[in-house]
Amino acid sequence: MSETTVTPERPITVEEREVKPGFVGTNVPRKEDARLVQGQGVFADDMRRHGMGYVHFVRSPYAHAQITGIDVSKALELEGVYGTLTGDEVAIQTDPFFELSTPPGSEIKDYALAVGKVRWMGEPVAAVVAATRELARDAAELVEVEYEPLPVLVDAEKAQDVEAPILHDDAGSNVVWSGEFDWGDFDAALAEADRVVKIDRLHFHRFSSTPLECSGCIVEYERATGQWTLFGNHQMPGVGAIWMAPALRVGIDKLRFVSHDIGGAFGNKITLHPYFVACCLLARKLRRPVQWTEWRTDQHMANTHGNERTFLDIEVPVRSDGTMLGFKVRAIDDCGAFPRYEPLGCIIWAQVTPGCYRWRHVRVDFTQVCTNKSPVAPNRGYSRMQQLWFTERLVDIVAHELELDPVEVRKRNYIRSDEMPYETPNGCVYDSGDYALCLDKALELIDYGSIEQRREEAATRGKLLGLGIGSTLDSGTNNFGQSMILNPELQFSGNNEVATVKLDLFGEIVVTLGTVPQGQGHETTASQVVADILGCTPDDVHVRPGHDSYWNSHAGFSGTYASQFAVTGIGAVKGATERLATEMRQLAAAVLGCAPDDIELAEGQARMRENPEAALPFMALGAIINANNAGLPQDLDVTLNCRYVYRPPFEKPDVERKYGNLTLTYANQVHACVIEIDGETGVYEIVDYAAVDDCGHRIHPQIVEGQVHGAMAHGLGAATHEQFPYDEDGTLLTANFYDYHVPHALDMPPLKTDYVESPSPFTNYGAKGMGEGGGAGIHAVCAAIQDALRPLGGPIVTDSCNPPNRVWELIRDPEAARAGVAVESA
Amino acid sequence: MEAVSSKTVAVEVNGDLYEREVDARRLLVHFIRDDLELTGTHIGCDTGNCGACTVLYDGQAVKSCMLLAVQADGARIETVEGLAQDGELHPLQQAFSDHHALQCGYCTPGMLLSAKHLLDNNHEPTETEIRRAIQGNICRCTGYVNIVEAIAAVARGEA
Amino acid sequence: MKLEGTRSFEAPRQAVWEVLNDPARMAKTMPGVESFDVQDDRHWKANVKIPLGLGVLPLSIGFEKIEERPIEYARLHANGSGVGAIMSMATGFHLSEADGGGTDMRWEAEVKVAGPVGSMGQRVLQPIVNQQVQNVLAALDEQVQEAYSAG
Amino acid sequence: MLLREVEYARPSSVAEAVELLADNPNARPLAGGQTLINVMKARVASPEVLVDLNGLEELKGIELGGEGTLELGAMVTYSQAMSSAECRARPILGEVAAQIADVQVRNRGTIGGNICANDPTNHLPPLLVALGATMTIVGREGERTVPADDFFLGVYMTAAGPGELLTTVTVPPAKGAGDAFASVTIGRDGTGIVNVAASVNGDSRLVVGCVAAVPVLIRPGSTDEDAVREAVHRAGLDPPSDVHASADYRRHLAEVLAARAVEQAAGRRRS
Repeated sequence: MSETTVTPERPITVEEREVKPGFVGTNVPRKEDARLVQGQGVFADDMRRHGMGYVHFVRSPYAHAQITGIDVSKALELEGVYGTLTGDEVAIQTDPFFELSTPPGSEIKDYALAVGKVRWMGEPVAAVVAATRELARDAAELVEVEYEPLPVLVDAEKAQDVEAPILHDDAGSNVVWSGEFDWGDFDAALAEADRVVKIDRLHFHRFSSTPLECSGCIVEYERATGQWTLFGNHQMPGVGAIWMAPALRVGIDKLRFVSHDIGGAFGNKITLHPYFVACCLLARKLRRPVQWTEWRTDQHMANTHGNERTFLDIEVPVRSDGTMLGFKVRAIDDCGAFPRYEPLGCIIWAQVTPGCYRWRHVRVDFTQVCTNKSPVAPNRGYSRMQQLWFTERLVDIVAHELELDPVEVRKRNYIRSDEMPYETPNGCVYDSGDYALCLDKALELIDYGSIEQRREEAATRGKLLGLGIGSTLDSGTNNFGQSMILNPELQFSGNNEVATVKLDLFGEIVVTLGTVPQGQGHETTASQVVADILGCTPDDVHVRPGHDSYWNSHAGFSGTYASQFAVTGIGAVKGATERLATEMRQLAAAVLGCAPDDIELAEGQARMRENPEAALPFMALGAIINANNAGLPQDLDVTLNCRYVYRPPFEKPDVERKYGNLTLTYANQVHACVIEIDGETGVYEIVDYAAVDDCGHRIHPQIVEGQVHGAMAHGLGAATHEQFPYDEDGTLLTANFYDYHVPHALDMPPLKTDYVESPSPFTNYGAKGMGEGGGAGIHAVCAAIQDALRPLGGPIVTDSCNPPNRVWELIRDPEAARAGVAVESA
Repeated sequence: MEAVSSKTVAVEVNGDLYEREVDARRLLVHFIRDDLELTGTHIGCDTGNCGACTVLYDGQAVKSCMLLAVQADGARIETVEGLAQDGELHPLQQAFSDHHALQCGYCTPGMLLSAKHLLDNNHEPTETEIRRAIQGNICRCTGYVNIVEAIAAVARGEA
Repeated sequence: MKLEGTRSFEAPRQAVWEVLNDPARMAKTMPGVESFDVQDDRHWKANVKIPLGLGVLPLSIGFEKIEERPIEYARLHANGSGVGAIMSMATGFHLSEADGGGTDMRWEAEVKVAGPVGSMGQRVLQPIVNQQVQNVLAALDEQVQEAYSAG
Repeated sequence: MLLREVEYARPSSVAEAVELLADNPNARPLAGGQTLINVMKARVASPEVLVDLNGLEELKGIELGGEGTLELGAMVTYSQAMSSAECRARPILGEVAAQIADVQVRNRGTIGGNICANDPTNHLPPLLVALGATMTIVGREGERTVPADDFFLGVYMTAAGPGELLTTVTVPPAKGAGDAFASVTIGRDGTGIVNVAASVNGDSRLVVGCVAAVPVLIRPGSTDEDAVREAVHRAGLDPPSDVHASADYRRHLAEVLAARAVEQAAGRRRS
C-alpha cells in the first residue's frame, strides 16, 4: 500500500511557492544559457563514438569537368585508412535525390557525390575515412582524380545563350524553372500613370549567413535493423528525410535524426542531405561510426549560398504625386550547380510581392538557372529579402528620379494600418501592422529633423552624409501549398509543427519540441507558455534540448526556418499543454471526486476552485497515472502524455492564377541608417542606426530584440562586404574568412531599437514569427549611399553589395551609374 | 638537438595537469577538444579569424588554432570550462545570460575568454575598448550589442 | 588572371628564338625544377617545386607548344597539377627586332590557379603568380645571354 | 586545420636554432605562428621541420640605445611593442602594432614573424622601410645586417633565407622625424587594401604596401600634397586587381593615402 494514496479527506499540503502568472511577454532567464556559457553545449563536432572514423571529402578543383578516372588505391594503402567512397558506388547504391521542379529542372540528377562530372569548384568527388582527422586528409590527398575540363558558366544572364555550356545534359537546358506572374492589370497601370520609371538592371548579390559552426554529423549504422542514427546539425530533418530515405531506398523511420545544440544555421543547414547520405553509405560500408566535420573553407566553397538574383527591364508606373502603381520585371535567379531546395525560391518571393506597398499591378517573368557555382539554399530572409530589396530600390530610385522625398513616397505608398488585414494582388493576406508608425519611430530615433544640419556639418569635414530607409516584411509560417504553383504535381500544402507535453512520474513537466532550434531560445519560450497554462513556473518545466526524431514529436514540416516558431512551435506547445491540463483536471476530479470544471491548476497543484485545501500536487498526479493507478475509473482516458499537431489555417492556392495566401503572418521592420562617406576614398561609416520591429505580441521581448540585432548585423555585413563572387573560371574569390569579411564588434555602429506591437488576428497570443528581418540593413545602406552621393551627380545604387571600391566607382563615374535609369512620360 | 614528430607534453588546463603524447602536427585546439575532451572550446574557421577557439595561455588571450599542442608543454591554459568556480557562474557568464549576450552559444566560450582577458587587464574599459577587445571574436547571432553591454555591466560591478 | 609585359634582350632574335624552343634551356627557367623530360618537339614534362618562401608547392607540369611562327611568335600551354592544386598557363611570346640589334619580346600569360593556394586568399595569390612569372623572365634573360655568349 | 606531418624542435639558443635550420633546407622558424600555421593548415606550405623560437629569451629584448636607436628582438610581440616604454621612442611602432588584426593575434604575433612572412598586406614591412630600419640576420656563416630597403624579396620571401634567422630589427633614432601610417582596410582594422607609411625629416620616405609583392619605396621631393601625389603617380604602381579592389582603385588610394600620411607625418615632425 503506497503512502501517496490521496483522498479528499487527506490532501497533501505542499510547501507554498511563489508563482507569478503571466510569464508570456516577460524576459524570463533563458534556459539554454547555463550550459552554453559553461561550454557544456553539445554541438555536432562534440560527440565521439567508439571506433569511429573521420571522413574527409576529396573536392573538385575544377568548376566544370568530366571525371575520367578515380583511383583510391594509394589512399587505401595508407595505414590507418578505413575505406573510401566514390561517385560510382553512390550511383549504384542510391537513387538521385527527388527534384521539386517541373521539367527541365526535374530531369536533373543529383547524388551525394559527383557522378561522372563535376559542376562546381569544391564539389565532393570522393570520400575517405581514417582513424584520425589528419590521416583522413592525408589520404584524401592520395586519391587520384583525372578530369577533362569543360567550359565554365558563371553568368546567369548568359545561361540561356545558345553557346552556353550546359551543366545538366539530362535536363538539356540550364533553366531549372521559369514562369510568368501577372496580377492586376499592368497595362492599365501604365495607361493610368503620369510617368514611367525604367531601370535596366538591378543585381542582388550572392552571400550567406556563414553560421559560425560549420556543418557536421556522426552517423552510426545498426546492422540488425538497417537503421541509421545521424547526430548532426541538419536544421530541417523532416524534409531532409524526405530527400534521403528514397535516395537510400529505405523507409523514413530508418533515419533517426538527432541534434542537441546547433551553432547557428540561418537556412544554410537545410540542404545537408548529400553529405549525410555519403556518411550513411560509409557507415554501412565500413561497419563503423563515421564523423564528418566541415571546415570553414569547405563551407564557403561547397555548402550553401543565398540566391543571387538579377532584375532586368524594370518598369514602374508612377503618378506625379509619387503614387506607385506596380511594377514589371524580368528576374533571373542563379541557383548554382544543383537546385536542391529550389525552385522554391521562384515562388517564396511572392509572399511579399508588393513589399510594404499598396501596389496592385505586377508582372514578373521569373527564370531560375543553374551555373557552375555552389548550390544555393535558404538564407535568412530566403527569396523575400531579394524581392524586398528590389521593392525598396524601386521606391528610392523613383523618389530620386522624380525629386521626391523618400520618406513621403514611402508613406504615400505604404499599406495603411486601417487596411489590415490586407490582401495583396496575389492573394496573400498581411495580417496586421502599422508601417508608417514604425517609420516615424525609426526616424525619431535617428533625429530625422536634424539631418540637413548634420549633412552640412559633415560637409565641413569633407564627408558626404546620407540617410537611408529599409522597410521590410518578415513573412512567417509558410503555406507549402505554394510549391504547387511551381509544380502542380507536388503533394505538399499547409504546414505543421508538433509538441509533446507530459507530466512524469515525479511530477516533472517534460516538453518535447518538433523544432530544431539553433539559438532562438525555444526551450525558454516554450516553458513560458507551459507555465502559464499549467500554473507553475518556467523553472518547473523541462524542455528537452535539441531534437530527436525517435521522440516521435515531429511532423513533415518540423524544423526551425522561415520565421515560424512563435506561431507553429508555440501553437503546438500550447495545444499539447492544454490537452495535458484537461487531463490533469480530469484525473484530479476523479481522485478528488468532483467535476473537471471544478478543478483549477495553480501553484503547482490541481485543486478545487471552491476548496483550495483539496489539492493534488503535480507530483501526485504523475505518480498516480504512472505507478499507482489501481482503482481509477475504467473510462478515465488519461495518459498525461499529450501530443499535439499545430496546423495553421491554410487553403490550397489557385494554381492557374498563381494566387492564394502563402504565409500566415507578416512581422515588419523599418530601419533608418545614417552614413558618412569619405568622398576621396569611398570609405564609409554608419554613424547612426535605428531599427523598429513589429512582430505582434512579443512572447519574450529580449529574445525578439536579440533577433533584431542579429538580422541587422547580417544586413550590414551583406551590404558592405559579404559576397561570394566567382571569377570566369568558376573560382570562388572569398573562400574563407580571409576574404569573406564578416562584421566584427568594431564594424558595428551604435544601434537604437524600438518596437510596435500590432497583434496578429490569426495566431495564438497575437504573436508573429520573426527573426529574419528581411535584409533591412542592406536596403537602408543602399539608400543611404545613394542619398549621400546626390550632390555628386546622382549616381544610382544598382547592386546590393557596396564595398568602398564600388562606392568610389559611383563617385568617379556617376553618369555610368545613372545610365540604366530613365523617366518617361506615360 | 633533434627534431621530433611527436612529444609528451605536460599542460595545466583549468588547474589540472595533463600529460599526453601528441603529434607535432596536432593543433592546440584539437588537443584540447579531441585529446582532453574539453569541447567547450570551439572551431569556427580555418584561418585564425573567428576567435571561437580563444583560450587564455599563460594569462594571454590566444587563438588555440594557431598554436601547436607541442608548443604548450609547460603552459597554463584556461578554457571556458574553468570559468565557473564551485558551481557559481563567473560574473561574465552570469552577465552574458542576464543581458542575452548569446543566442546559439557557439562563439560564447571564446568571447568570454576575450572578455576575461580584457577585464583582467583593464578594470574600467570604455565601450571602444570593449569592442577592440572582442574584435577577434566573430558572432553571427547577436550583432555584438548585448555582448558589449554584458561586459560593460561586469566592469561596472553589476554582475 | 592575365599578365603581360615587354622585355628586351641584348641578343639577336634568332638567339632568343632558339632558347624559347630549346626545352633544356626552358627547363632552367622554371622555378624549382627537379626533373625535365622531352617527350617530343611539342611536348615536355617537368616536375617542379615552386618555392613559396614558407615552403614549396610541388607540381608536375605538362607543356605543349601550340603555335609557332619561327622567330616571331610562339604560344605555349602549361598544365600543372599537384596535391589538390591546379595550375594552367597559356603564354604567348612575340619577338621583334629592337633598334641597335637586340630583341624586344612582348609576352602575355593567362594563369589560372586553384586549390589550396587559392584559399590562402586574394591578397597573396596575384603577387605570388606575378613574381613567379617575373622570375621565369629573368631566368629566360640569363639563358638567352648564356646561349648567345656560348654560341 | 589538419596539418601535414611535421617535425618539431624547440632550441634553447639562437646558435642551436641556426644549426637546426641549416641542417634541413625545409626547416622553417616558427615565431608567433599567426601566418605560418595558417599556411600549413591550408597545406599550401609544408615545412619538414619547425624550429620553435618561443623559448629564445635572447630574441625578446627591447633596447633603447643612448642615441635613440631602438633594437627590437625578432620575437617581440605586437602587444609587447604596444606597451613597451622603450618603443615610445618611436611611437609609430606601437600605433601601427595596435592596428594589426586583433588582441589574440597581437598577443602571439611577433615583429620578426610579421616582416619575415612579408604577406603583401602586412603592416610592418612598409613601416620599417619608411623608418629606414636594418635587419640582423644570423646564419651558420655568421651575422650580417640588411637594410629594410633590401630585405623584402617577395611574398613570404625575404633576405633571411633558408638556414638563416632574423634576430634583431634596428630602428634608427627619430632625430625629429615625423612618422605616420594611413590605410584603407577591409572593415575596421582589417586586412589592408592599401597602406602607406611615411617618415618625414628632410627627405621623405614614403612606402606603399599591398600594391606589390614587396613594399614600394617612393621619395617625393617635398611634402607638398601635389608633389606627393605626383611622385606616387610617377612610381607607376602596378597593383593587383582582386575581389576587394581594382588596380585602379588601389592606385588611387595609394595617392590619397600617401598625401594623408605625409601630411600627418609632416605635422608630427619636431623641428
